Amino acid sequence: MPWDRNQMAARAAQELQDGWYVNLGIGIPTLVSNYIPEGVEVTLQSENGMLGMGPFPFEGEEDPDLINAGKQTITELPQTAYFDSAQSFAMIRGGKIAMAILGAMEVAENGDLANWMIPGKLVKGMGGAMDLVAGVGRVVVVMDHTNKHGDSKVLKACTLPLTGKGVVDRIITGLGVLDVVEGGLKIVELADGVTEEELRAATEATIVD
Amino acid sequence: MPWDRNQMAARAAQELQDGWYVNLGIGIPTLVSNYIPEGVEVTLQSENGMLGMGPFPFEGEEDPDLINAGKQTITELPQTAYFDSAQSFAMIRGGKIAMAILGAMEVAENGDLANWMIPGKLVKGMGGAMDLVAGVGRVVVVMDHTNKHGDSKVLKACTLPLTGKGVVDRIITGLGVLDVVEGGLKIVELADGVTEEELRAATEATIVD
Amino acid sequence: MKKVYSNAAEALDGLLHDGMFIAAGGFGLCGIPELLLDAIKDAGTKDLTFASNNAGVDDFGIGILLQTKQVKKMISSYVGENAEFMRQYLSGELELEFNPQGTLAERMRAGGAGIPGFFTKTGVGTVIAEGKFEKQFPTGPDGAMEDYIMEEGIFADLAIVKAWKADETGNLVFRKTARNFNVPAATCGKVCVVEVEEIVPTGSLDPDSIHLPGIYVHRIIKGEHEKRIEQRTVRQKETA
Amino acid sequence: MKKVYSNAAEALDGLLHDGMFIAAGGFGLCGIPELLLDAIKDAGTKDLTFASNNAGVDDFGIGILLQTKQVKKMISSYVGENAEFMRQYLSGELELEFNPQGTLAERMRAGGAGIPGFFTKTGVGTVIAEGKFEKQFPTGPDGAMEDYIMEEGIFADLAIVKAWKADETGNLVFRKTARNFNVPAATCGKVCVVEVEEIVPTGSLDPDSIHLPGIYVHRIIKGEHEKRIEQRTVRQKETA
Repeated sequence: MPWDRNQMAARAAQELQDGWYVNLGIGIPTLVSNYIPEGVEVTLQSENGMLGMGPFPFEGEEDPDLINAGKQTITELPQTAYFDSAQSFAMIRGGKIAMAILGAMEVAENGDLANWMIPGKLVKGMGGAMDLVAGVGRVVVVMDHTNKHGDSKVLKACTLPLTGKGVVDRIITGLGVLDVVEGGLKIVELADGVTEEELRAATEATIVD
Repeated sequence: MPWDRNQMAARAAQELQDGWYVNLGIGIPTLVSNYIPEGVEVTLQSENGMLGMGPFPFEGEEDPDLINAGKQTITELPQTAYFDSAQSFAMIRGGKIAMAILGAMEVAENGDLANWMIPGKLVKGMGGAMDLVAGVGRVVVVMDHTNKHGDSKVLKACTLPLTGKGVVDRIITGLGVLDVVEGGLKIVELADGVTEEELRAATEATIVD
Repeated sequence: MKKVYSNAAEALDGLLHDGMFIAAGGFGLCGIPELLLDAIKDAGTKDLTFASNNAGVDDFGIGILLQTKQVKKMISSYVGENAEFMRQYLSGELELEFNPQGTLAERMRAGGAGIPGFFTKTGVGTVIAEGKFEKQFPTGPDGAMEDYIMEEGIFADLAIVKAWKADETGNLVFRKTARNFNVPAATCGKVCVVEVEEIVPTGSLDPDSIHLPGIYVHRIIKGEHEKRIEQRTVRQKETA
Repeated sequence: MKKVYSNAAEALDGLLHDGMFIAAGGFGLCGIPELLLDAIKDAGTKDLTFASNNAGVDDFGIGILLQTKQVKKMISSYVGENAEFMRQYLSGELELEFNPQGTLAERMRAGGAGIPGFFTKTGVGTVIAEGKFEKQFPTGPDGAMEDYIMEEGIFADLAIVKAWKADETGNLVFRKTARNFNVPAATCGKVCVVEVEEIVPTGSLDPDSIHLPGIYVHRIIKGEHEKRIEQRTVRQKETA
């Protein structure tokens, strides 16, 4: 049975290493913070200007001056540091963030990523996504393997406008884990009860051994 | 009689306007702070990372963490703010400093300035001088009109390696005040008792009316 | 040299003109110069270009200037929390230039720092790179060449920002994530007007802890801020 | 993830190799990483290139590494408070690359910010511009074109800096003008090692007043600092 959202988040949390500074995108990536392994300390960056993002506040303790990049009210932690947006993206662009875990609309076998616009539909903007995928040390995508029509989101080439070219290192879907390698994607792991045939059938991209 | 060092500094201080942020070079320019006119508040920048530079400390109150760009011990003022060197030169390059008052070896009629090296002699480096003359709003040079051999330091063209090209706005020497204008230098003011003929005789640069 | 003005209209007096370019601080509705935006609405200045990460919501932030059709163009990374924005954009009344968020922040900082252009990897191989000057640098593994695009510094006519506290000389302190774009925006305007929650006597801020020195700040007002929350998210206290 | 080490030698263990490129903080003798420089001397690492605004004096700061001939090249804006420096330079033993002070600071910041090149007016028309990529931008009055030169980001193998206080996660606070080049230098190293006067418990620094977040800091030591004064200038108390 494919992994559900929480299982995907839990699997993505296994990517984290002790001492890392990490940026989590909106959606399933946000859930990753619920599954950080015992003994692994990670510091979450919020690209609007904060390291050391804490959980949501208790009711009545919301502070309009303290939000995350998704504009949600949050809290600070003992190690928290605040800074401005130029400094925030200086550290992102400068490769100081070890990993970003992001959602995607499409990923291609060469590591191309599309997650910000669908031509003809309402476009809200790329926010910090292009900076993150260009700058962080490692980009892990967490997404459903197929769209609601059953079409593969793991493609030979992206059809949507790109967020970044050749930027994805690893893809985690409901069916398993794939790495971007020379010549295509390599299966790293299958979700419990998912067969390699099922994963291959749901994947348009070239799978290499 | 030509102005002496203190009179030159006093004349340079007349260039200052209320509310200005100013950078003063080493030598005669440093003396300018002794002659700031009544009612004119200026804030001195020290390019090693400080706005609001105060006077030297009282003996025994020197702080190794508090020096100016000449590496002298200084003090802070109520309006003082500290910042790092990148920020300091961001404000210099960005034109936020209204004026720099600097010494010079040579100035040319097109505003070229040479004040950092003499080929064949020991070169210590340009420090922040190139950044200052390129970035600040207005550059005023305060220097002797001639060198110790009696040769003019106000030239048709600089002979020494430049600190900046076309950067000087006004020259204050012992003989008077000259502005860099289209076609050459214009006499703005003569030192008390100095005749225009004396100034012209001591000046190699073209003087225009 | 008096920097403190009594209200937003007075602080903007003589600074506004149709067709001008304004850099505004804030992220979402956090740390936006709400009082100065209100005053620009009242002044009726038209054909404005804004460099601002977001465009507010319909009735708060830059959104109020969209309602009155005072905005010609937005330079932003994320918009459309705002129905009127989308209506004007889709009908072609409003120009929109998307910038990656970090590129926008760095463009503001660059303009303020006298840097008219810089190279970044952000957007290489995407629509953002189209028409931009490209150059390679040996930043890859073992000095391999990598592609970069040039982005230009932003030089605005006016910067409007919101800080927490100012002293009378304009030294500013921000609070938590409300700092955001306010610092880079403040630096890239020919003139910078700031609204704060509190003006403290000069000498009462720690000189080691000033986020933006007064040299960047020309006019200051103190006012009451609504500080609206865009997405109120909470957790429950566990009951014993 | 432990960042606190017991001494400078331990903090540098495994990070040093001959021919490496080190960015160092400090201005003159103010805020220099004196303990880490001592440890590099003891380690005997050779053929070092330093990006550092100054080169210390004969027996303090980078000067001590000149005595032992461990330095191959300096990238600095102002040197020569130092007889041994000048001797080695004039005899051709030491390479020297002069950078304008602001260009050096910005090159460090750029490297740390993933910017491999930026344009500046500093040095245009001087020897500094020789061999550099030039470009015009419309930054003059009424959009007139002006000349700029491109300067490159500095990407160092190691950054060594001196701060006042650190918490256990590496958040740093500097004191007065000892901040100087320490911040930009810290950001441009692959690894950053910091010496401080005090290590405080995590949570005891004000999160709004951290000068350099711990993400930039890999190893920290606490030690006793000489903090030498280069030019002691004083004024007299007026007697009553």
